[in-house]
Amino acid sequence: MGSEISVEFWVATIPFVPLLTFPIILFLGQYFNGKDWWKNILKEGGSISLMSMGIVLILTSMVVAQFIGEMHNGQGLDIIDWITFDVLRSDGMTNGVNLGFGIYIDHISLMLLFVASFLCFLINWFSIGYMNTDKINDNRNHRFYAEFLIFCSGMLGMVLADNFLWLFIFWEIMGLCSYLLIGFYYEKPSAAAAAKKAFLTTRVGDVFLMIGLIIMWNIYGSLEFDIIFGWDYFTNPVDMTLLKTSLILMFIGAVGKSAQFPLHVWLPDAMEGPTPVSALIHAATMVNAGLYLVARMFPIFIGTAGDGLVGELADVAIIIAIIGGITAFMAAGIAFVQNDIKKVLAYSTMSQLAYIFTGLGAALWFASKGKPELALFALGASLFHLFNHAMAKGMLFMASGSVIHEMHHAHHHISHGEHEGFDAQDMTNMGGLASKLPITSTAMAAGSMSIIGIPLIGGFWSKEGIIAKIWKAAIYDGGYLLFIPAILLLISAGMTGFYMSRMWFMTFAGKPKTKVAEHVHEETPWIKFPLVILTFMTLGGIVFASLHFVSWVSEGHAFHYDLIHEMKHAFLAMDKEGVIDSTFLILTWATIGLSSIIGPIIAMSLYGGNLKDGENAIPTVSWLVKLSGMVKNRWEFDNSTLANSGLAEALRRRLYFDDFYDWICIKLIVPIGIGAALFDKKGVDGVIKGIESGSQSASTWIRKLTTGSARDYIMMVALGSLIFVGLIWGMV
Amino acid sequence: MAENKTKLNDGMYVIGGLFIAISVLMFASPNMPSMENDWVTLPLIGLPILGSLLLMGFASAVPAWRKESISETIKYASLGIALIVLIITTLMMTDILMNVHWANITFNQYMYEVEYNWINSIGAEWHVGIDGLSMPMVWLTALLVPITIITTWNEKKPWYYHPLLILMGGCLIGVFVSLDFFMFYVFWELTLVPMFFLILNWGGKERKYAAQKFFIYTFTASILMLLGIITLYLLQDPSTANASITGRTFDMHDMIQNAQEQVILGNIWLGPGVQKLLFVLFMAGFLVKLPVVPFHTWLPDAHVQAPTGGSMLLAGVMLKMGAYGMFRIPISMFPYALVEFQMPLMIIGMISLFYGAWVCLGQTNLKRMVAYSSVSHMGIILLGIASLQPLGFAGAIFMMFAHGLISPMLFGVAGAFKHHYHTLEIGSMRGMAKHSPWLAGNMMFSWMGSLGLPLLAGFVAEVAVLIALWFEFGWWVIIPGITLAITAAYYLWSMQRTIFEGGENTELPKSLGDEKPRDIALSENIGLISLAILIVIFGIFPFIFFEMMSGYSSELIKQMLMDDIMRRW
Amino acid sequence: MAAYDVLSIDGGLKLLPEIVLLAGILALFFITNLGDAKIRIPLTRLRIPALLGGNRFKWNSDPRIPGIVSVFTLIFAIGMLIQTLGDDCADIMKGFCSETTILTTTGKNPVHLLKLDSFSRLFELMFFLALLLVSAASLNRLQADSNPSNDDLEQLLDNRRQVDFYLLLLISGLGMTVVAMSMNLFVLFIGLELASLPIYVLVAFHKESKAGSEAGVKYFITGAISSAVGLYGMSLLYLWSGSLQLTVLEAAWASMDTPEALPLFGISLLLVGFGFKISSVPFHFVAPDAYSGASSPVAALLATASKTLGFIGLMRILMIVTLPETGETAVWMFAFGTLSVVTMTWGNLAALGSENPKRMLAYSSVAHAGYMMAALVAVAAWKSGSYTETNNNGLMAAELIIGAIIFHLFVLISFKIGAFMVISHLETEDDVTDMSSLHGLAKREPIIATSMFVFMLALAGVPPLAGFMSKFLMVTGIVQVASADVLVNNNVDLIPTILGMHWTFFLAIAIFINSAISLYYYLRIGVLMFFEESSTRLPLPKVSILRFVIFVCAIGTVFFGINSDWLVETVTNAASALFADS
Amino acid sequence: MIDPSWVAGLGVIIFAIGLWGAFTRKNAIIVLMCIELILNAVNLNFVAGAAHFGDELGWMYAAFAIAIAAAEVAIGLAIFLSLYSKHATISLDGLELLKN
Repeated sequence: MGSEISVEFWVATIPFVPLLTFPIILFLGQYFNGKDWWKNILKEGGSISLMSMGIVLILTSMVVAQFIGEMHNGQGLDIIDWITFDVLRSDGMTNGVNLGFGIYIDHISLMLLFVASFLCFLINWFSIGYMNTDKINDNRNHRFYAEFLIFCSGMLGMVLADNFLWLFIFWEIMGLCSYLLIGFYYEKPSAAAAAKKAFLTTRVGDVFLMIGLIIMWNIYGSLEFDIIFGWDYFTNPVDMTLLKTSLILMFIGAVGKSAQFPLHVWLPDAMEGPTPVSALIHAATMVNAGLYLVARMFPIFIGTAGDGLVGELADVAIIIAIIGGITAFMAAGIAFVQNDIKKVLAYSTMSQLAYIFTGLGAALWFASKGKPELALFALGASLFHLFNHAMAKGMLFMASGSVIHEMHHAHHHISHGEHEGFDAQDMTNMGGLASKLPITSTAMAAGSMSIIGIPLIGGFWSKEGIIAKIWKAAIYDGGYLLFIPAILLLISAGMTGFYMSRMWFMTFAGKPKTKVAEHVHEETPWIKFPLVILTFMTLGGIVFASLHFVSWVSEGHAFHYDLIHEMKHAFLAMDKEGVIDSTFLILTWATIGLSSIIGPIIAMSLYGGNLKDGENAIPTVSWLVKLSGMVKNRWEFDNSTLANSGLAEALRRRLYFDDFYDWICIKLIVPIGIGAALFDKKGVDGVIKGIESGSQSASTWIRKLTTGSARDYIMMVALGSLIFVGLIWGMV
Repeated sequence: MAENKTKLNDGMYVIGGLFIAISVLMFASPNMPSMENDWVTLPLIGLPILGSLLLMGFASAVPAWRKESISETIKYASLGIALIVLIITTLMMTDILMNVHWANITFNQYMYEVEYNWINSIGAEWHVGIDGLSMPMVWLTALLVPITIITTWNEKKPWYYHPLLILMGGCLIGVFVSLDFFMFYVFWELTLVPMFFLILNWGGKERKYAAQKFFIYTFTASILMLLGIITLYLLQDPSTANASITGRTFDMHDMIQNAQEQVILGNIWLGPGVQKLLFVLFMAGFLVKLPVVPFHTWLPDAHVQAPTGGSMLLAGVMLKMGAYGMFRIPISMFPYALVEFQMPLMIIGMISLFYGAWVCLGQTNLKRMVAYSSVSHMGIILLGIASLQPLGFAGAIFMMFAHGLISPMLFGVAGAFKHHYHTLEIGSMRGMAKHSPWLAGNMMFSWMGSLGLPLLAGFVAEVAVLIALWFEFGWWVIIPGITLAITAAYYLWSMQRTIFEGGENTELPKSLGDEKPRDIALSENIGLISLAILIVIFGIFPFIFFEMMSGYSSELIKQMLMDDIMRRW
Repeated sequence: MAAYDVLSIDGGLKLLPEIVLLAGILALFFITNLGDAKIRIPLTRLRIPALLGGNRFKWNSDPRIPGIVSVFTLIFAIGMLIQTLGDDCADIMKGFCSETTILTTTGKNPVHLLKLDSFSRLFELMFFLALLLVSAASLNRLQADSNPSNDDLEQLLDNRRQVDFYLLLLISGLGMTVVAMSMNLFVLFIGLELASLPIYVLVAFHKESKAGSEAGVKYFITGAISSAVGLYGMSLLYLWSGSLQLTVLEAAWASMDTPEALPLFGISLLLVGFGFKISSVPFHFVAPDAYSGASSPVAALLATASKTLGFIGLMRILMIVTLPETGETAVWMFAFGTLSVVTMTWGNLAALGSENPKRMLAYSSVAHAGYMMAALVAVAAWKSGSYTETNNNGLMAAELIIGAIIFHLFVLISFKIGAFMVISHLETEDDVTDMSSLHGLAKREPIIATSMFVFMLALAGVPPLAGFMSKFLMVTGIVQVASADVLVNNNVDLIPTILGMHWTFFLAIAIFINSAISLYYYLRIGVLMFFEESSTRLPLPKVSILRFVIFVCAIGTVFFGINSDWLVETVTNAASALFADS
Repeated sequence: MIDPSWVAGLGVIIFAIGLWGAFTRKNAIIVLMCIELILNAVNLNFVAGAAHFGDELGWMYAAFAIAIAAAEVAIGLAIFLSLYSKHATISLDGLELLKN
């Protein structure tokens, strides 16, 4: 069943490297906790884990190097027949069907493989600095690294799996690790609750995903990519309604995993986990799983449209795009009012993932409408945004981690251990950190710009592409419903500009708002290296863009460098023939204006400001600080009316989604459970108890008939004679 | 933590080492010892039963004040017997896995088959054999008994407790290998006796009530099965070939063959109404044993009151007797009735699954919750059967096996919790992860296994059953789907209230009194972790057994059910 | 006139067991009086002066001597019983296969009054076994004098009371053998009276307690009335047919076209007499009183041998006399079916809450009577149904059922007597009036408690014990009859299939439901022994013979459950012999 | 010769009186006498039957029945005596030590 080109077997070993390493760390850690060598040399497991991730990175690089050339088709390799069985249908028994594990490599999985292993490695590096220097983590870091490694193998396995079932299996493994790591500080009730919320919410999605998979298995008789992607709909027609249902159900799974509306509530809470976890799992990798899944549906859309079923699956695409648009807008709105630095990033993640979903929606729309060219471009743009976002958001979280960590240390330093009532993550406690945290502030600036889409920086290229494609779909192809996501996305672009800038300026610009913020120093080892690397990766977006990353990731074309074309395409909306599309020219500049100019300027006017006198930021960001100071001086305005309005309150309450879900759980689900338990005890078991007590009382009653009086007995004998006579006569 | 570890004697290490050495030798040697002798099943049953009776007799002869001094001897003797059984069973399994093609011992074809006249006058035989259905169950039983012994190494009054466990194991293996109705029924009821004593003597506060309820409830159900057995027995054609006074035998092998011949001829064996009647009678026994809603209420009581080892075996193997019986008898013999009763079976399965999960959500007692989760999971087995698909059957059989690994761990953990914290209330404490990290880890692992986490054994079965269910019933699959979410909900909720939280003001159960919370003892940990390893192994490599289960199911359907299913379509 | 001349006795040597029994009775009388100048007439205070001797020897005034004599007599009788089988039977394991008529009138219509065959021999064996166990168990139990406060040495060494006890036992045994052999209703009745009258006395033997005499009176009065009513029924039968010979009655019954009042009344009233013996509802009321008032060995005898007597009578009447032609319905079928269900349910329900172990066992005994009655009903159903052909061994369903009843009566000897013996053992310590005597027995006497639990499970019918086998055989018989037409009817749906079964199928279900109910109180005994705490942890007084009897019973209970092959063949042979009589 | 049916009819009356008396009277001795009445009814039947059928065995049955009745009386009186020695009464009504 594999394609003609076989993939080297060792590719399959990639997920197993961390999988085999984690028990070592877990058991060593459990037994040697507190030993000096364990703490200092092995970094409580961090070194082992880092080595393991290093091996993974090397292996991945080899794989990427091998397959990076022209590769238009995915390559699959079956490894084991996991379960084998027969199927009984009305036309007889089909023998030897199996659900097996194998690996599947194409450009998409290569890209994600690289992203995953690269970020895993860097974040592991970062963790050694971040986790091991914190006293609260004593005696439990081995757990962190072990769970981290399981997660990595889950992510790598999911990317490599050659069928939807194993994709789902690794997906769930990631979910477990996410749960464990969010609940890493298990003694904090909020962390425990957040972990539960995350697992349950994604589980709800997973249930739908699983049902979707089951339906899909029923449609194709297999879940292998090779078979599904190569399906011939002419010769083997399928039930399109069923297929549509299945895809929608699978998308619900993706919604849960990627924290989209309406299953988005878990992601902000998930920030209870350690910051490296937020960086890796809840920003850079795991949340991309949903996107990956939807991207994997792409060939189905292409295939159905290619086999004449044009537009049959368009509804699915519309749903995906609309969900994406709503989430992008909603999350951006909520991000306006967050003061917790990680929460802002979390909502930003949600919003950016929604962009990608919308882009994928557009891609699927075009695909189902039989326009593979446009579809591939949209797909490429979405995946490119995925790449950029992963890099940028991973870095942003690490940078925020750095800020939090240093804030924490400073607070410790000042308050001598008393840490009641101080929130190291609250941006209202920060301010003016640009001078104290030069590398962090630079990295954060680069990351924020990438997310905002400041021209030429990483995220710009991809976000521009997504917005253009969704508009194109809306305008040209009669997908009037797609105007909803198109407009929402455009507005969200401006909102992104605002809230990301707000975050940066609140943290780094202006005067320190608390005493703690004055005493911050960037001194922790191991933290800076990943930030620097990722800053370059983020800023290097222009390189990837000009290498035609988009067409590589969507079609497997080899890289070819053409910066000028890309620039023309991006800024002038010029196509290959050099024709400028005026609509898109306007659209492009509207986006740039909203996101790069209006949004940041409003943020600067509200939250900007110069540093304390005598302090200077690193040159890479000092211009930003000064600019903000300038803008603030000129255009500062009072936003308290807006900030105290009902809308802001609603946004602070996260638009009441959490309240609503809590209400459902507490008022609906739990009472039903308790009611069922009560019914079981009183009702079902009550019948049994009733039989028991009933027969007991029957026994008492019947024994009373044995009165003890001989005369009664004699009478009974006489009566018995009569009964005998009567019954026998009666019979006759 | 060090002072809490139980000191295990050298004997434990010797036995463990021997066991590992033999196992390694067994797997490593190119010429694996082949179990040629068909009578090999006899020691599997006889050794534990006789051994335990001897040990208990010996113990009762020792005066009370000296009993402590023999307890170690008896523990090691019990463990030794259990391990011998395990080794023999493992040899049989590897023998089958390596040397025999599964197709040869699938439906109604048996290995190690022995027929020996027992009660000649009524045609009851000592007829045993092993096929693709019973092999996993036999191995599971042989495996669980030593694990249970180790896990509950420090139970009170070990001179009776551990022999009772192996007695239980012997009877259970007897159920799984017997191919004669009479023998099957005898062992079926015999299993009640050791369990009754385990609950009665080592159980919780309400053990008296629970032990009686358990015994009476399941006995009542199984006498309906006995009525079925008798009816079926009498509806055979008397033959002079049989020496019995009625001219009939209890031979399951022959009866399945008769049924099969009729199926080949296109007839309904014994006629439609009779098949239905017999199906109902047999199912009555098996469904209560399984158990299904609304006949499940004995289970929570029995589990909550049973000692750890008792509930491990009860949940691990005894419940599976019901499912095993369904496959062995009604499904293999009454294909017509099975197809006719497909819908009721499915509905009962759905109710068990769904209702069980909801009830779990409302439980405050840990063991009770786990017990209801068993009810819920047994619903999946029923659904697999109702799907009438090879995959559904295989999934149901795998569920028997997987749940047989997971539920002992669940109960082992619950028992350890009770043992160390003296309570079973969920939410009576916070932060177990801090006080007892190993216990918390095991607990979390077992719960994750139970809620169907992929790569753990339970998932395979669930996926298989759900796929098969879709084939047959389409959108009904939503209900199991919702149940999966509810299952996750109750486990996670309990986890939050037990393992997590408890940061600054640690909350400990009141029952702990002035004691400091402890972690589990080494012996408990060994047992639980070995279960965990098995759960992972069979989660990742289900094909070790799934292939044979699948082969069995396919053959069963091909040879018995296909015509009926086709007819219905 | 020649008409009145003689009864001829054939094959007198075949009566060796009975002769041994008689010899034992005489021995009891003589041995205990040896050396005494005044010979005491048993059962009285009368002492006849003899010319010889002075005081008794020390050895024959030992209280255990009568018991030992009795035990050896019974062992010897059993030996003789087996010995007399030898001639005609190639293989003794095949059962009791000889057949000899013993007592025949030589009048113008020579009739066989007593007959020896597999049936009667097996029952004799059962009676001897039951008596043997009871005698052995009573060896150390009886007090020397009715007034225990009188601890004079001579009184202590007296064995008068024991002589009375064992004499009554052996006489009763003699009566039982007559019942087993009789082919004439009246002879059967005489045997029954001969067996019963000593048992009335034995029930009241415990006269030093108020309960003992009360139980004796109640049991006597009720028993006497029942047997009088039964006898009256018999006399009606005699009025109708002019003979009480079973074969004659059978022929008369078969030739009766329309139901006549006289025989029907006769049969009904006769059933009352036997109904009392088997303690069927509503004649069972006195049973719990009698069991709890009498000493445990006597109660054990009531529950086994006495019940067996009743069933022999019922089988003779119902199976030989009144069994209709094929296709017709037996007149008593409905009455017996109803009563059987009522009996088993009543017994079980009453036992459920009973707080006195002996009363509980009595009620359980009632329930067991119900099971056996249900099995008898199935024979009638067999006759009325179409399923009368024999299977390959020439065995009819009816024989299987009767065999099952005999099997049950046989194995009852092991576990019912065993259970009473355990209580008897408890009584060596203190009176057993409520369940608390059983508390914590397992801690005091683990083996005894385990044996008791085995007896209880056997009573409940848990495999692989003997009680299961018997219940299993009975239900098999019932179902065989009930399901005869089910394959012919070939209904498609479930409910018509069930309704298409003969209604005796519901008797099988009733038996099972009742087994389930009964399990509750049987298990309760186990719970009390293994769970509850007793006030003391001291073991019971050592009475080795009693323990030995208990172990023998326990071993028998297990043995006949696991290896019942021989017994099943034997009982079915006996059942064949019963039907061959007709 | 009297028609045996008259004898048997008398037997029925005596039987009814006996049975009625047995469960209406309190005094144990009177109950015993009622039992004797029933047995006498039996005897009448046997005698009537023997006469009617000319069956010699019938006479024998009657004779044995008388013997049985005698034995029963003897045993009954003995048991009543022991009852009297403990309870100081022979009324059947007070005997309720054993019940339920």
